[in-house]
Amino acid sequence: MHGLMSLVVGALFAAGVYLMLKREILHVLVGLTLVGNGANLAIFVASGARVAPPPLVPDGLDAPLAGHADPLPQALILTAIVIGFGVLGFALALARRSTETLGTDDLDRLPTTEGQGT
Amino acid sequence: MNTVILRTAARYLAPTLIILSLWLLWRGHNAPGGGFIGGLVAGSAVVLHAIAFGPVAARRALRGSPRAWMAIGMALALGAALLGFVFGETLLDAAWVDVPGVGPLGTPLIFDVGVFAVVVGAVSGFTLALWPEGAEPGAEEA
Amino acid sequence: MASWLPIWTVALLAAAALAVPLVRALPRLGPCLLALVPGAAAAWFGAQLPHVAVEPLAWSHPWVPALGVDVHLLLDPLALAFALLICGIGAPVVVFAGGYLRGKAVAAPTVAGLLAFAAAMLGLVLADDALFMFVCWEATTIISYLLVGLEYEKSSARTAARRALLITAAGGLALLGALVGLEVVTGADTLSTTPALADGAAVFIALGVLLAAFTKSAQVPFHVWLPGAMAAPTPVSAYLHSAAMVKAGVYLVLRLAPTLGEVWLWRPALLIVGGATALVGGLLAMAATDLKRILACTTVAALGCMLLLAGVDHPLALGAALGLALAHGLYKAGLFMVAGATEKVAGSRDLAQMDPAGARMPWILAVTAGLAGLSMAAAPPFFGFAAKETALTVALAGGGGAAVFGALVLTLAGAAFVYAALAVAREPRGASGKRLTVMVIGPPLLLALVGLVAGPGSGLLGAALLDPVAGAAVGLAVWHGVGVPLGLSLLALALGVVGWRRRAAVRAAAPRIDRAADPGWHDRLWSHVVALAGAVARAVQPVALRANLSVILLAAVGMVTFALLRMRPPSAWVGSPMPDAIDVMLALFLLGGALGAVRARGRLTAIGALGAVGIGAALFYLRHGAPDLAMTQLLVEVLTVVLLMLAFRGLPDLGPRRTGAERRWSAGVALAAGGMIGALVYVAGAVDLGPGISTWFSTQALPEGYGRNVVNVILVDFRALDTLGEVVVLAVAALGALALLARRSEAQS
Amino acid sequence: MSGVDPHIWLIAPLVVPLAAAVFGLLAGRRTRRAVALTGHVLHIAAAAGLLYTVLGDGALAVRIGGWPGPFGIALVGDSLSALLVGVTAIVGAAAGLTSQLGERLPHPLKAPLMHALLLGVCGAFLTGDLFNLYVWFEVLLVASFVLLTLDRAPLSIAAGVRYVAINLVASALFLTALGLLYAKAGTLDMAHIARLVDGDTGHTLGGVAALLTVAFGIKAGIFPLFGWLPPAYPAPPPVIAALFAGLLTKVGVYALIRLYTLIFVHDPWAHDLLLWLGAATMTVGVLGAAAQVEVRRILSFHIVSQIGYIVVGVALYTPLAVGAAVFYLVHHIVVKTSLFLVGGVITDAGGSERLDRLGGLRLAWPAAALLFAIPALSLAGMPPLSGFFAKLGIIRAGIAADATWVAVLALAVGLLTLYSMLKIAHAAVLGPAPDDAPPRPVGRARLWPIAALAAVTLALGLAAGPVFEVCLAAGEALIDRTPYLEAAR
Repeated sequence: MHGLMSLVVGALFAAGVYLMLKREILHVLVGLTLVGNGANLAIFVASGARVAPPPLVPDGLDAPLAGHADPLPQALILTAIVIGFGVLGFALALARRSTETLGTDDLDRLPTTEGQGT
Repeated sequence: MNTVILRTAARYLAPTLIILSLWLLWRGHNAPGGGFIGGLVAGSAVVLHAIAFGPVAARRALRGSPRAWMAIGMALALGAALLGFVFGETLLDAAWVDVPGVGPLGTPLIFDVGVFAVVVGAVSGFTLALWPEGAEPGAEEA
Repeated sequence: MASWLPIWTVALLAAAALAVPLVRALPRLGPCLLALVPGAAAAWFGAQLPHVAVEPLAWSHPWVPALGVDVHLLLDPLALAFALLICGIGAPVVVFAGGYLRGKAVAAPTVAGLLAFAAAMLGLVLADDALFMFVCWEATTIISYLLVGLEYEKSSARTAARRALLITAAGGLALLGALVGLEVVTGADTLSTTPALADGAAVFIALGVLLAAFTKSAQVPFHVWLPGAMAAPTPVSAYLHSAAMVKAGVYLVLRLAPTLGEVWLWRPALLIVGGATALVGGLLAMAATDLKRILACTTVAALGCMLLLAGVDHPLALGAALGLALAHGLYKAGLFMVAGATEKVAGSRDLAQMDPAGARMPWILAVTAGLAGLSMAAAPPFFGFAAKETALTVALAGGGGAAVFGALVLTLAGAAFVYAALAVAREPRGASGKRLTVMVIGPPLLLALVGLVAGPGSGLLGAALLDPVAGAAVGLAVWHGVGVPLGLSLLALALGVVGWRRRAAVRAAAPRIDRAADPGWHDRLWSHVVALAGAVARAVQPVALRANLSVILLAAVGMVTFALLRMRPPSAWVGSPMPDAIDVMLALFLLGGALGAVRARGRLTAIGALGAVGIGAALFYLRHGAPDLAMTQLLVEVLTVVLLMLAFRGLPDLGPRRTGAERRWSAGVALAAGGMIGALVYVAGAVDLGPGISTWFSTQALPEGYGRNVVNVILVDFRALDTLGEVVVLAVAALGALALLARRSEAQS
Repeated sequence: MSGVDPHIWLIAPLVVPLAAAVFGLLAGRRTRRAVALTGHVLHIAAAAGLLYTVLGDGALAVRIGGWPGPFGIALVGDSLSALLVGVTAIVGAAAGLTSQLGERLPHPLKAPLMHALLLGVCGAFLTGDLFNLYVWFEVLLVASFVLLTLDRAPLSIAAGVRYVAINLVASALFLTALGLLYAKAGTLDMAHIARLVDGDTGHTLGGVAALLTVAFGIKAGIFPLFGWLPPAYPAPPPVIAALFAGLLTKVGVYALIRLYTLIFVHDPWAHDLLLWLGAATMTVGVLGAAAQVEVRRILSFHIVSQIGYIVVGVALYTPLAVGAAVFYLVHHIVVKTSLFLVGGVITDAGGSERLDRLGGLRLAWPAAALLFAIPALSLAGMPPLSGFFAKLGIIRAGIAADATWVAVLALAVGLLTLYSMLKIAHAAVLGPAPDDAPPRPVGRARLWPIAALAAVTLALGLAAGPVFEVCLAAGEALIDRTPYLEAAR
């Protein structure tokens, strides 16, 4: 399963990169989100994902069931998901602002300071 | 989309989501849930409200600006972190009180409430920020 | 006594700091008062003459010991000779500057700069620590840059200042490398304890030192900065370009000759470069008609002679070179001031523009010019003559081809000096409009008289200064008897006079001489550098974001691939179960989502495919024991889709805009990047390094964290600091989004 | 400072900016300025306390929440971290002061965001946990995103799009590498990882090391990953650009230093690669600078070039070299911030970024001209300013480590640095004003923070002895590793 999921993670990265190399800002953002998803899955897969009971302590016990899933990567990924969500939200606002202000969603037409002195 | 059905659904669904989010927040320490998940659910309620009744109504329903939610949430989290100095030895040192019948209550819960508030503020902030100008519901749109 | 050494430097710096207000308040008295500081220093150094040869004075103070930069000062005969030159000429120049520039805005900064320069130069010659010497060396470079370009509004002044700075700074950097190398190789703390080197790294060290000396002392082909530097106010030229800065290179060679003199490169380089410079400088001087340019070019020639002598393989060569340096400082500073005074009364300093039938100069100016000129022309019994005689004697004693070459060069350069002396002293004509003040004519006259007195007294001076440097009796004297040197002196005199007679022909050849001597290599070199820089800038600064991303990703792929290839094949793998049907279905679902996003034509399809991937990931998390993760992923995915729809609603969809080649390139980069990550994740399945820390969290969650959801306990307790940061990220991002899209009316609320 | 638990000094540099940001958000229009300035003052005090404690007592660490190592997150303060936190507080205050003094009505988010940025930077410098480092990176990044685009000018927005996209890629690569490292080592505590992988890095973790190098290298702006930097930094308003220029790339450099002195220390190949990358970075950066015609673009390419020197210092991996790199970092943060601040003054006064439309500053505004000269000469490595000792350290270390070619290259790059500083000086400061329209002084109060930073670079040069002693000790400690590992036990 590890091999299969390595393939999936690689595919998510490849798809994300392919989209990021497009000119339209929306596709770039979708690509970045895919790469983010890929990174989260990579952590999960690399740290030994398998079908297992969740890291919850059942009533009456003082530790999760034997063979439970590793809680630490879950906490890390959860943090990363929320951070990714926040950053994506800002990026969306930026994309919208950029399209409105610059009148294009074409990344090849972004102005730079060179030759634009007032 | 039929606005009447949507509004009716939202009128009942949004409060349900809020209650659900509070429940997820409360039980999060012991079962799946917590400040993040609760906050996301509550934020979804705001989004739903906005889709049904428009951003102005959503802002009103929020009882305070997203910025205030986030600032207060961060203040709560920071306060909980600093309480570690008062009751313990260092930053974020958890302090617990065993309340009979309820169970242990402690600074991590305050911290989680802060997280909840920030997430609510952030989700509604994104939604209101991205809401297209002049696109009030009722005006026909996709 | 030794503690006076730093005091003089500091006093000069303090005088520089005071100079601006003082000169502004007291335009006449101020400079004279300030000149007392270098004057007193000169007197003090003069008083040390008898002791220093016996026992040098040393003073130390740590600065940055870890880097070998400490303030070790040492007053030995060599340092003393230069200190006398710096302070003794600094004092009259400061007075002259006050008089010459009186009433001009640049007067005060010029005086301040001259004093600061004297401080730096004094530090340079007193330094016994290689790197402290370098600090002072660079200080002289910077101060001279500021002084040369004092009138920066003129584009010629800026160009000249930049050229001078770039050439001398390049030499400075070579010097820095050489001196650091010297310290690292020898491990010596001070220059005076540095042992002699002969081979190995010493060649590179010698090369760096020589480059520094050649650039600073305006040797061919680096001489091109000095004539241009005449854009500086005349007092600056009188000091920096005669007595002080340009002598730093000569000083450096004399100082390091005991250490590096045996390196095979050293003497031939000095002989050839110094000789060439002497000839080129002489020719340029004869071709010039601007008084300051004539003087600048004779300075180039004189510096060439000094370095040429320093390259002669004879025990007394260094002493003789020092003699030339002293003589040159005395007469050249005076002559520059004479040029300034001439410009004042004649309204021009260009001989070509003066009326040949115009009135003669005031007698006092003519006398001063004559006295200093005679010293330059090496006429007996001036100090210039004594130094030149000694130089010729030593050069001839060196023996071999080098001796013939040296003597020839000195003679020809001597002829040029005679020519230049005649040009400066005899030719200027002009209507005398203004009177000369004492502050303008007094200082050069004083120096010229010193040059006259020092000639007969040169025996004493030589015994006190030159002999200790050479370690033997150099024999500086006015009268060396009848011999080859005297013959050569007379020959030079004759050649100079003959050349003067035919000056029209010489000047007619001026354009060709100038072109040959300065073919503009420096400007061309820099234009090549700038062209290269432009090409590099265009190459590394792609306009398109995609190009940036591609470079980054390909660099990552390259580095990771190489690292992976170097890795040992893992000895064991963590057991991983075979995928069951549900795993395969989930994987296919995720792959399908990814493919859908790639192939999506419209926005909605792309967003939908992204949502599918998110849901697939959530299901995957749920199945593998991560319910919190699954819930978060699902909620975030829903919100992401909503936000994407909101953000792009109402914006036109312009469809695909990539060419086929671009698509293929993107696909290639994407496959490489995906393959790299996939391989890394796969390789991570090899046996891990330790037991890991996660068990601890599971067992401690309830007893220590009072919670049954281990993930939540980690988030709000064990690793709450992460969460605190994350909350900040979320809040800042949302605030940013609100600020970006706030309607104009709300923007400032 | 007896009687105070020394660990408080590790926490204070984080709590202060966080509190300043939160209170800044809550504050009303009248109290905002007071909150911002108080935050900066307290931040400097906290950082000074940390520096004093670390230099006096050696490296110290605290486990947040009181959880034992390696499970809880550690904050570790060694000399490197303490120095960087100190200089961060100083340049942060300089930028904050400039914003508060120079702008009539700063954007209400500006001060809180600057504090959030400082929080992220200080967090990154202090944390001893790899994932926590990721979180602080994100904090400072997202704060920089917002600050970059806060004025909503077209150029800022365009620069923001590029900057966000590239940094998100870097973050994703960092996150992936982090996960892979955790999968291998089963821990996130940097000291713990260092102990676990001891002696066996190149062969088991090579791929991860390469990925982390790329992720940090993008942020640090090293060759060939720096393409995002030069277009990004000239876009935002001067104060923001100054803060970015001073701090952001340095966090990436700091991460590289930690990585290559704490964890991946037994892989000479990686250090060789780093040496070549550093050499290429300083050369390409300075060539890029020499070709530019706009003030802040020249300065931006110089950031790249200077980063190269620091990377070379790390790659040479001797106590002297690493110590010199530390000194270089401190020097560069100060000088680059002041150059961007004064560059903003020049362009605002002249009304253009372009060199051919500037001029006459020396006559119109001599104080501003002087305050340009000091950091410019320091950057060009002129003694006795701090830049000279920084460069001297790298060159000396290069020669002493038998990498003379790097030293020679560093010297040549120094000449080109001087050349491009001259370009600005001649066009904007010394040369005549275009069309005889002299620059108009803008906000004279803006010069005070610049003057303070100029005093710092002067002091760093004149007092280079003791400062370099500290940096050298930091270099020795970084190579030795024991102080860090002992403190973070």
